[in-house]
Amino acid sequence: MKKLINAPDKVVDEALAGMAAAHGNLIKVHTDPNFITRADAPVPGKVAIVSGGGSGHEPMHGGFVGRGMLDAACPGAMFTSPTPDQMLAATKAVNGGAGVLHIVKNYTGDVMNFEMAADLAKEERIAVNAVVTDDDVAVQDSLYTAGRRGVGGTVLAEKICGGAAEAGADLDAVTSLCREVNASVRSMGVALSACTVPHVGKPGFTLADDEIEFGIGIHGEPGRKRLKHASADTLAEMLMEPVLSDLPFTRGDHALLFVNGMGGTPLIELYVLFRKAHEIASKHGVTISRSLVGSYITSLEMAGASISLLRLNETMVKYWDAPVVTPALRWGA
Amino acid sequence: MKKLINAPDKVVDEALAGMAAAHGNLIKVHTDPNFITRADAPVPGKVAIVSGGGSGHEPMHGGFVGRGMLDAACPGAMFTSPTPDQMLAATKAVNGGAGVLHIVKNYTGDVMNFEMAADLAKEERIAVNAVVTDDDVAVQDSLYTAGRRGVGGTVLAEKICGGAAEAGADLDAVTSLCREVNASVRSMGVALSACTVPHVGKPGFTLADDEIEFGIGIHGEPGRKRLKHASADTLAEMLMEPVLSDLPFTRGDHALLFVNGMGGTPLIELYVLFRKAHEIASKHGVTISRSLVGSYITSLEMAGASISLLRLNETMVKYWDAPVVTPALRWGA
Amino acid sequence: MASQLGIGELADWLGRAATRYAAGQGYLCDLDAAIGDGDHGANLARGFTAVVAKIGTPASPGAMLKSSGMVLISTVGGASGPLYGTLFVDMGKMAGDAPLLDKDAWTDLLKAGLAGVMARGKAQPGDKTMIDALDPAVAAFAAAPNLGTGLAAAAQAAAAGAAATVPMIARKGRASYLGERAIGHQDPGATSLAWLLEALAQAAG
Amino acid sequence: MASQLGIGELADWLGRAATRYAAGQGYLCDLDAAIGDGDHGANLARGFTAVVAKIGTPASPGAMLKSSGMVLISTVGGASGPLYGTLFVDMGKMAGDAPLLDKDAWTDLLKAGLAGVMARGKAQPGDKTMIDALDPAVAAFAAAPNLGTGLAAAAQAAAAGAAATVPMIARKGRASYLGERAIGHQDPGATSLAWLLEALAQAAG
Ligand SMILES: Nc1ncnc2c1ncn2[C@@H]1O[C@H](COP(=O)(O)OP(=O)(O)O)[C@@H](O)[C@H]1O
Ligand SMILES: Nc1ncnc2c1ncn2[C@@H]1O[C@H](COP(=O)(O)OP(=O)(O)O)[C@@H](O)[C@H]1O
Ligand SMILES: [Mg+2]
Ligand SMILES: [Mg+2]
Ligand SMILES: [Mg+2]
Ligand SMILES: [Mg+2]
Repeated sequence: MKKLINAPDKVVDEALAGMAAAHGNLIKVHTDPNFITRADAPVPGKVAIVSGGGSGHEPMHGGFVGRGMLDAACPGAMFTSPTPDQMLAATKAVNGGAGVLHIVKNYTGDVMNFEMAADLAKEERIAVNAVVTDDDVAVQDSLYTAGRRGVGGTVLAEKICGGAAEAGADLDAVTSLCREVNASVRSMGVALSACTVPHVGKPGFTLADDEIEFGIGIHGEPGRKRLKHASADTLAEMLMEPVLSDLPFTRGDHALLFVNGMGGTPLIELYVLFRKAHEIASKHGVTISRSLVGSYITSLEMAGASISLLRLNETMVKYWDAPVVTPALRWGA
Repeated sequence: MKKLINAPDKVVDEALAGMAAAHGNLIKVHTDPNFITRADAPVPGKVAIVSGGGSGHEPMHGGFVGRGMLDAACPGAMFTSPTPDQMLAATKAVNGGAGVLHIVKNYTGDVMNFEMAADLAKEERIAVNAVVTDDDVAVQDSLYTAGRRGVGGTVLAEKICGGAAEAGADLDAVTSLCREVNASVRSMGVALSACTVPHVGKPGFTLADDEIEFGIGIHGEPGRKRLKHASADTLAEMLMEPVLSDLPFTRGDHALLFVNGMGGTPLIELYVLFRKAHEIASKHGVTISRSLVGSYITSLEMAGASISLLRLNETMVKYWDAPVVTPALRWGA
Repeated sequence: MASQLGIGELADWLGRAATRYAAGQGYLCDLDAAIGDGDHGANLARGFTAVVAKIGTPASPGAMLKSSGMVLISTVGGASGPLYGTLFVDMGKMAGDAPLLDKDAWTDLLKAGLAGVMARGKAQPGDKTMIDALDPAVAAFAAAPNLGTGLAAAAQAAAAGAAATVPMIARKGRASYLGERAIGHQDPGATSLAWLLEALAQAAG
Repeated sequence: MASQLGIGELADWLGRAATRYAAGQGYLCDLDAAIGDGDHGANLARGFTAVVAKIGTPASPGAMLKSSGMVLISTVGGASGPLYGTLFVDMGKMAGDAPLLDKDAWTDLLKAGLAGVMARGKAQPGDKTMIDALDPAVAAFAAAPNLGTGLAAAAQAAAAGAAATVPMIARKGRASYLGERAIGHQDPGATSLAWLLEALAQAAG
């Protein structure tokens, strides 16, 4: 294992210190427990949005804290959901009196820890709603699984809801917008290589030179199946097919296409994938009216990519386009 | 070699098509010859800035095209400088009548190809100045080398000069500002792994699990020396020492600290490195008043990082903070 | 072998568990890497180290169990944090202020803990989770004649239950994403739970 | 073996060079990977393939050389693009409109090409560049009694010059960044230049 770190158990804290040093104008990093708030939190009268999850997915979620997106993010240990005390402290710190929305990716640990935090916050009379995102079509949502995972769609939900909250929408409105975004987005990912969790010291799985893991999540775990590697165009077809058919997307839909890198894949390859995904969407009659390309929700240094497709309506477009000022996403202001 | 591509000789063109599909509101992609211009080029009366270089360094330079930064970028083949016809076509396309600045990284090929293009542009009566960036302290600038390489400082020069050009500075002013930025910035990089150029199909070098290449450029080549891997803090010391002493930076300086990923290193590790680099600068009496953290000038999927430190003056701060609207750098508008 | 356990034995138990998780975290992480995300051992090692560091001198076994559970909740994270935390908190609540816990008390404690974990995680036996170790352990304990034999039987049943997860398809937690690919791997949470009960049996004498 | 070469032989030369670079690009890239950035073979393969594709039917050897140089300039990129391009353009300029080029003409052409490459790249013999193949080749050609022996001698001298770059430290191009680490590796540009002259000797007879 070769990494730019000092010690496995220091990575998260030191990276947080680095974020504080780099982005002091945008965010504030709190320790013990760890959480990140926007520099001007709490914003009185504004619905606050709190998210969080294991570390190792950077820039998610800490990089999305700032005006127009998240009010707070709670980073857990590497690939490990944060603990309720973090979410409770963050919720209290950013509560501006208009209630707090927890955006939680659907993983057993995240859901349970956020639930416990919400219970505690409610005991302190803070209005908390929670939306659990589950946009990953690789997993069947059934009694036989923990349900679909929250993946790339979460980033889009956080941006759009952040825009709405900034514009003054109330807690119920932001909550139902979040549900709507989650219900309108589907994602699918592929890994070309595994990643190494620092304290584990070796890759989560091993792939031969001609193998890929298809239907991966974001925790370096194997995917739904191991397949032969294929061209970018073929992979784009394989990723887009279940994404398009699940919602389903139909002729005339307008959509946001998000091609996300898993951390170790260079941007040039993401654009190669975007090109084909865009073409496939167009052939399907779906107009791509907004785009996002880059490594925004990652699995450490894993090579690979995921595709998320969000059916847009006017409200979503409006809040997607709204100003956002965070370390990782920034426009319009 | 496992990549998200279709064929080695199609990567550049297909990635350009992907960029066009993703960022049609910001940029325009031209083919035959390949170059990217900002969507509203030419901007009448504004000094235009053209840069370019081999592909494989994304988002540099194509991702920096847009309002407040580059007017055009010319992507060469993978790690191969572009050809004069590209720079000539780009120069003509963005010339708004106030002259064109070529920002050229100091590599034999880039310099010669840009020179030929400038000669041709001058024959067509376009005023062209060129600034060659050479901020890499790993190389000794002497009669015995091709001179220092242009690396991370180039990104900073392009942003700052883009701000000045947008604000109406004339060609000579933008040119001398570019020289000043280049003269005020020093950089140094380290690789933890090699990268694989698609048409080569195998890594440029092989490192044992405990080895690093120190003093690398951005073309996947080996660095100045092969060393034992060390902690992030030690590497930060090793990178910062020559950077600080070369300029030299002195007590009381204000500086921009840019921690750059080489493409395959996750953001969380860059923040770990940033933390220590920031601390070292502070101990040296250098105040870090601006920061940039991310993978902006890369070597495909190489793992590693570079550190650039730019001594700031008021003009540079003003134009660094000025609005920029490009696919990869965006703020203030 | 005592017929009742007090805070001394409980502290010993937690210390043994912490040592066991610290030493065996690599193994647990490997199990988790195969069907999860590879952090289970690190999570528990971090959590139980914190429990031991913060244990102090609580007034009663119940207080000790509750505060240990709170420490686990705030240090473990992941799925196992709330689950292990709930296990301890709910055992602690059931223990009340009693200075010493006998066989009957432990039967109630373990049942309360099991109920708490099942309520929190909504897993059933056969879902390939820690429940597959805890549920048979509680039954074996309840059926045993006394505390000593009960704890030994519980540890054995938990170990057997963990081993029995190998051929299962998971229906809860991360392993459920893998469908049939989870077959052939032992559940990390069931394994760590068996270790916890083994440590308890050892601490009891 | 003819005593003069016209556009037929030149087209044959360029075709042979293109074939050679296409087949040997892996080898040249490997040389470049060791002390540069691994693209030299791909650069020249791309460039000479384009030259052959665009060659058409130029009016004279000079026109053919010039237009080939322009194609190289606009397709090769990197350091070798302007250098190989200049070599051909400057040879073409020297050739003027002559329909056939004899030994003396070739001496002038090669000298002009060498001068052009040296002016463009500012490298001297011993800097571990293509000049180390080209410079001795031009000298060997000039010293030979006729065209046939001259081209053979030039090819041999270029190959020897390329081999002689192995122990050199580079002072130009990317390899110069490596300092002493460049020792022990043959320069890719010198190698490709030797291949070019070998193809010329073959095309001539
Ligand atoms: N719903 C659940 N109910 C009971 N136990 C569960 C549940 N989900 C997961 N587990 C247990 O948690 C273990 C994984 O814990 P851990 O790796 O620490 O958390 P995470 O899965 O969040 O990384 C699994 O092996 C399983 O035994
Ligand atoms: N200044 C120079 N003068 C002459 N030849 C040079 C010079 N710089 C580089 N070269 C030649 O160019 C070759 C490298 O070409 P190539 O790999 O195609 O370009 P790049 O170095 O830009 O990737 C070197 O092997 C060397 O022979
Ligand atoms: Mg986890
Ligand atoms: Mg090159
Ligand atoms: Mg786990
Ligand atoms: Mg090269």
